[in-house]
Amino acid sequence: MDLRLDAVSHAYGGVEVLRDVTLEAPAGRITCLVGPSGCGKSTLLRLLGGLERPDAGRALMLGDPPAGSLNPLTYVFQHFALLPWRTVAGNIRLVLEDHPLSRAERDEIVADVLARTRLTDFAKAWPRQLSGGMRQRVAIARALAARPAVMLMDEPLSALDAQTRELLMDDLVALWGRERFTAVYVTHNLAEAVRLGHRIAVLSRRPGQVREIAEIDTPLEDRRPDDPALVAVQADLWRLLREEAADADRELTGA
Amino acid sequence: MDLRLDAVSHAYGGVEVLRDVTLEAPAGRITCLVGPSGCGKSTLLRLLGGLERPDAGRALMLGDPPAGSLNPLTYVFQHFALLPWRTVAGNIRLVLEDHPLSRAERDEIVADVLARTRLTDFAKAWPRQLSGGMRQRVAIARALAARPAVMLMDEPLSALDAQTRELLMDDLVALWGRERFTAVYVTHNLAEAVRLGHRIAVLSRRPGQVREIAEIDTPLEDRRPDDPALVAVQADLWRLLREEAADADRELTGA
Amino acid sequence: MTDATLDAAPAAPASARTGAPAAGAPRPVPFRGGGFQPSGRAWAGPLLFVLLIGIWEWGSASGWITPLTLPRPSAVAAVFGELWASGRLWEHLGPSLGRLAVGSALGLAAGIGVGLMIGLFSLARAGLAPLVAALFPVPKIALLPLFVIWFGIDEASKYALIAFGVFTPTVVATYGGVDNVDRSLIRMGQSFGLSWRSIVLKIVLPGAAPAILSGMRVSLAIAIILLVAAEMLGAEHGVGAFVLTAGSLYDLESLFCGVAILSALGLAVSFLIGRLERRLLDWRG
Amino acid sequence: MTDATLDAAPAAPASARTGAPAAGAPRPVPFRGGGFQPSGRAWAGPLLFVLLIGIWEWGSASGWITPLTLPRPSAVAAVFGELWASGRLWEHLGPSLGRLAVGSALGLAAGIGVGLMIGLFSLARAGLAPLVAALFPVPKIALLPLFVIWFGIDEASKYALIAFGVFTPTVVATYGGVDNVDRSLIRMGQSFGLSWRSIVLKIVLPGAAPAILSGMRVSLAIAIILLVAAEMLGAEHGVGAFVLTAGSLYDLESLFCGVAILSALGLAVSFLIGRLERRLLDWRG
Amino acid sequence: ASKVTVGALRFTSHAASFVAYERGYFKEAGLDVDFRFFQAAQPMAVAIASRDADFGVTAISGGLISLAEKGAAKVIGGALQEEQGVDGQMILASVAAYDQGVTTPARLGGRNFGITTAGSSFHYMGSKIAAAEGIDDLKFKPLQKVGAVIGALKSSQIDAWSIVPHIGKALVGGGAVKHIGMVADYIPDYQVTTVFTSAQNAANEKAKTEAFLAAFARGAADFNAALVDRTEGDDGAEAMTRLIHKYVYADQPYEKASRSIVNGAMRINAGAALNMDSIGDQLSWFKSEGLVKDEVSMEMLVDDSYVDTL
Ligand SMILES: Nc1ncnc2c1ncn2[C@@H]1O[C@H](COP(=O)(O)OP(=O)(O)OP(=O)(O)O)[C@@H](O)[C@H]1O
Ligand SMILES: Nc1ncnc2c1ncn2[C@@H]1O[C@H](COP(=O)(O)OP(=O)(O)OP(=O)(O)O)[C@@H](O)[C@H]1O
Ligand SMILES: [Mg+2]
Ligand SMILES: [Mg+2]
Repeated sequence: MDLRLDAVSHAYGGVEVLRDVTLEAPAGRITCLVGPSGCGKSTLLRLLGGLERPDAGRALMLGDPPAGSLNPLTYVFQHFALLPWRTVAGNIRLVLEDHPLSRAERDEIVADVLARTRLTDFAKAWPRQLSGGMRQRVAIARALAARPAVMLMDEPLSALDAQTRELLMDDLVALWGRERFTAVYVTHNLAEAVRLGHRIAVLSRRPGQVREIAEIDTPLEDRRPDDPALVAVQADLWRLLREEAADADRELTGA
Repeated sequence: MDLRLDAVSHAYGGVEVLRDVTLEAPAGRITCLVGPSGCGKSTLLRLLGGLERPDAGRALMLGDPPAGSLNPLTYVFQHFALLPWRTVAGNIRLVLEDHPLSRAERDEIVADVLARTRLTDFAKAWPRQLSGGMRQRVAIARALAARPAVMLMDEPLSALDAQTRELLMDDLVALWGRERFTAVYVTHNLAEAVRLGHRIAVLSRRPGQVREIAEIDTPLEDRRPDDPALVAVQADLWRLLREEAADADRELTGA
Repeated sequence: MTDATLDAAPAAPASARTGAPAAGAPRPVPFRGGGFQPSGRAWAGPLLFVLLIGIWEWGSASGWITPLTLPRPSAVAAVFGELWASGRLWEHLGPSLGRLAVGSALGLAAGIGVGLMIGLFSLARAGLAPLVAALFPVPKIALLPLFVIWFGIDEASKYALIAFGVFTPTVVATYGGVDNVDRSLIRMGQSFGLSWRSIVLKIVLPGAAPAILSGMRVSLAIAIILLVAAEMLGAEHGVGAFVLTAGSLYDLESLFCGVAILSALGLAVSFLIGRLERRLLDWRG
Repeated sequence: MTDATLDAAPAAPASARTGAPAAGAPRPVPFRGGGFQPSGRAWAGPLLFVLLIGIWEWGSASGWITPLTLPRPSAVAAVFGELWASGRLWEHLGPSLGRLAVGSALGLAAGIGVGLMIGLFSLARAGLAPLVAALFPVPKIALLPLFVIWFGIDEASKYALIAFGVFTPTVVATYGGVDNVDRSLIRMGQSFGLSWRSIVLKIVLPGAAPAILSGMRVSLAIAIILLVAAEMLGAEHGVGAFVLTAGSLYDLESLFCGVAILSALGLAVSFLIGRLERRLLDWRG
Repeated sequence: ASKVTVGALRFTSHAASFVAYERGYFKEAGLDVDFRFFQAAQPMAVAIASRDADFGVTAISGGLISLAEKGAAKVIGGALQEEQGVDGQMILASVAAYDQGVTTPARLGGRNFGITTAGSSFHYMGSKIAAAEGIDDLKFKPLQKVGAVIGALKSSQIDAWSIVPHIGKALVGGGAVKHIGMVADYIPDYQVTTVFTSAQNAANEKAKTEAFLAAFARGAADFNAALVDRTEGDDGAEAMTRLIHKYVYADQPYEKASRSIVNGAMRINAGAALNMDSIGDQLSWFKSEGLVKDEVSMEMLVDDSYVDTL
């Protein structure tokens, strides 16, 4: 299933956040979204997932979600959004409880996604006992449990420390290698975008507009941090963004 | 003025955090400290600055701080530690108020550090109005106001988004270029360490021990992210840390 | 088994499979957000209020609310009008406001002082915190006879009673506030060599101020409640005395009028604290 | 002027200059951390308590505390011993505990219900929140005569009074708790297509639970305070009635004994809430 | 037998009901009586209005008159009355005031007089005493509870008070206060307490009300004979005291309690007769003080169809 934004504009209380954005997220590929702070990346992702209604334009699903998908459009959030009062397994079970599944089916799905993310040993742990990286792995396991057609990931690594980020990036590459999931992946981090994205859409400052879409053909598995081609793409993108990032940084808010 | 840790060990309530660490931070250079989560980097920095007393060993100052130094050992914190109830200028003035300076002298110092960090226009802003990057610039200005002999920086960039991090790294390089300050710089981020460090000390997992000390001779101003030599150093360091970082990530806490 | 990478897992029956060619027609993404942010509709409050009063008035007029059960709102309003016109309103409000002001000021000062001590010193915490906890559930009305002996039946006992009632919640709010001051700000102060006094005055106190102010909302509401108890003790004038007299004469109109005045007083105090908060805490934006 | 980079600044008279060769001898870094974490010294609480009682006893014995001012602690203890031995303690505690339990349960249930409604629905918030704010400072003792008319002089009026007192703080605590539930968790629930009911039951309620429980500490202390007022209403047995009788007979020993029982009751309730918190909120670690 | 709830305070002045109950007069009148005990007269009046109790005995207060005005309560008989020759309510002064010269009620000018609440019987008595002595600046201090008034008087924070003899004598005996006069000298034939019931009972339950009053009057007669007129001898007095001790000062030893009980013995009107003049005087005083509405009439307050009027 593909996702498409069709000439979408959006404003919050008079402040225009997105202007006439048209964008496609093709199935089986990771579409990265980069842009300076406050340019509307998270808003765009909320529009894609139906958590927000666009002021103008439409968010469209093209094609049918795979059979058995419990929640076709599934988020992975920056700050994990785990319920602190549920264990790891309980957090995953949460998203199954409103579906007509037998207890055994639920347990099976939970066990399956825990195994696929190598979290089986942590099923009974509380979120507070886990490091940030492990928490995000739990959130990914929870997303997988809903058998999504598209994963909508809002800076999934930016709350993690640099070393954990590296580890999780490797995990995501490996996961994509096996499951070829579809994703829209928002990030500030150009290294991440260049490492994980098949397509990279660059947004301008607020109001966010698509400035450029880069395609990277190197297979995910073969991308090395020191690959000169990738380093060059990253440098290009940074040139595109640097001025805008600096402007966004200097902005006063809530004055 | 140099700083030295002399065979320092430290434990918190029976948990050994640092074991026999000897380390020198020479004047006029930036000493980076990298290591996996929870290996005792912050503890080490607190010992260096006198915020914690070592169980064994000593933290020493070698030589005299420069004349006129108000606070020889000055921190820059990860989460900025700005008082939300004081404006930018008020936050800087805070660290001068306990010293016998005239009002005019104080105002002059504040104006001076604001100018040096290009914050003059923001003197009257509240911290909440500033982006993370600007807040950390204010914290750096505050540190400069105390005329430190050594700056102790605990992951000063890790609470910022990737783009702002890039911008602030450039700022720090430029600042060092002009002022040649002494610093101990703790980070998780090897790219940062390789970009900013003259010496890079690698700590092992808890209990933290010095595993390796790398020296990088390329002048800060000349370091480019795509410099193959630096990329190689970074890859070496990551090889050294990867296993330990993965172990640290999987640890249960507060069980 | 504990290798926490995702890659080596056996391929499971994942359904989010790749590249299925778009078969169905484009459908809009269904909306499922929004809600859980109650707000607005400022008209509903006054409306409900007017509606309630209206029903009540009508019930009283038509007789299914007997005057023994509830007074008629218009009769209550008439009592108020008469109080106002005759100037007796001020005769009662004046002393009450004075008692509230002095009593609360004493209680707040003592409470913030003790709360700070508990928040800052181990010895004070260990010694005083349990004592305050034990004093909290002591009913002040039960102690009225003692207050008479200790402080007499003039203003002193009224001040003391109100101050005592304000004291305990203020202590709890203050030391809770001090406990919640971001320790990293305190470490920052120490790292710049600030004196203990500076740290307390410039970091701990302002950091605890929001908690202290929101504690004041509760403790001043308690002060108003205690006004009635305080004016049990030989007060001839005062809103509390007015309410008590009305109660003992079973004069429901006056009773409700007095209660409404106290409630309005409570809302006024809460409004003033709101103003004070906006003033002192404008840095919160 | 607004170019927020650090590099182009004119070289200022910074003192942190480079490379000064180490001149002086090595000096240890001075310690300046620590403090601001009062804790421990659990002995100080009981010690202070014993000390206070001791001084008081001695003062009473030696005569500089007159029996008119304060009763002698040992005499208070004797009253308690006699209450205990004669079984009259349970005769008073039993009914009081029953009233507390029923009244608080009613007040908590209604308060949590209304608080949830205010926290979830715009209309309820706009209509009910101001009403609750207006009810907060209403002194319950002033309404005693009305409670008799409305609910009679039997247990019903006592339950109602306590429930009314517990109600308002519970409402405020509950909707404050609901307001503070992390909205991102709610958005998460919506993004996984959870039903409204599931979101309220599995996300909003557990998220508000800590605030509700800590509100219970306050509201149950208020319930104990109101016990005395409630037992003004024609109660023969009950700790409140005991205290009131003692007060009207000016029997300070019994008065203090009763107050001490109420205070102990308060501490016991607070301890039980602590246990409940540890049980329900063990996920907080 | 019809069920009847009688409100009572644990005071000697309520003894007539206790006697009627203990000696079976209520049963003989076909009433199945249940006592409800109150801490103060005011809630008892309200309880009668709310039909939680059927009959009660209390002083005429502003609250009772208000309830009568709202059609909720009626005075139907008389109980305690001041009478020359029987120790009645006493006027007390604090030691400090006494030492400053307040040795008779005539010297109360400018002094503080303790009352429980505005519109209480204490307020009436103080006011009448002041009027009789031509004092116009006596200040009334409402202290809500008898206990608080006692505390304030003992510690000389108020200067004077008037109170029933069993409390007054105990206080004077303890030396904490001084006795400066008798209420009976100022308000002769003062109808101190009355029997009252709900208007509903008075109007529609004639038989029950009459039965109650008859039994109550028998109890009163026994009480007067044993403790006021002392025609039953010491044994009779002792038996009566023991009976009353079951209800009054029950948690004190008999020896201590009996003194208070005997001290408190004031005449309860024979046949529960009502002194209409005294009641009329009280009502007009309440009106003149603005404590009750001017519209209240004797008919609203009193149903005089049940007992003899004096
Ligand atoms: N619910 C909202 N109500 C009002 N304004 C909003 C809301 N959500 C976002 N905004 C504003 O819209 C703009 C875009 O926000 P958004 O979170 O989409 O940006 P972003 O690109 O995700 O930023 P960041 O990089 O900081 O995550 C910002 O200026 C933000 O303040
Ligand atoms: N005040 C303290 N009391 C008890 N334990 C502490 C304290 N401070 C730190 N620790 C523990 O000591 C260990 C080292 O902590 P420290 O903060 O120095 O590590 P770190 O290397 O800075 O970690 P991170 O990379 O997460 O910042 C951790 O296990 C931590 O839980
Ligand atoms: Mg965002
Ligand atoms: Mg750290």
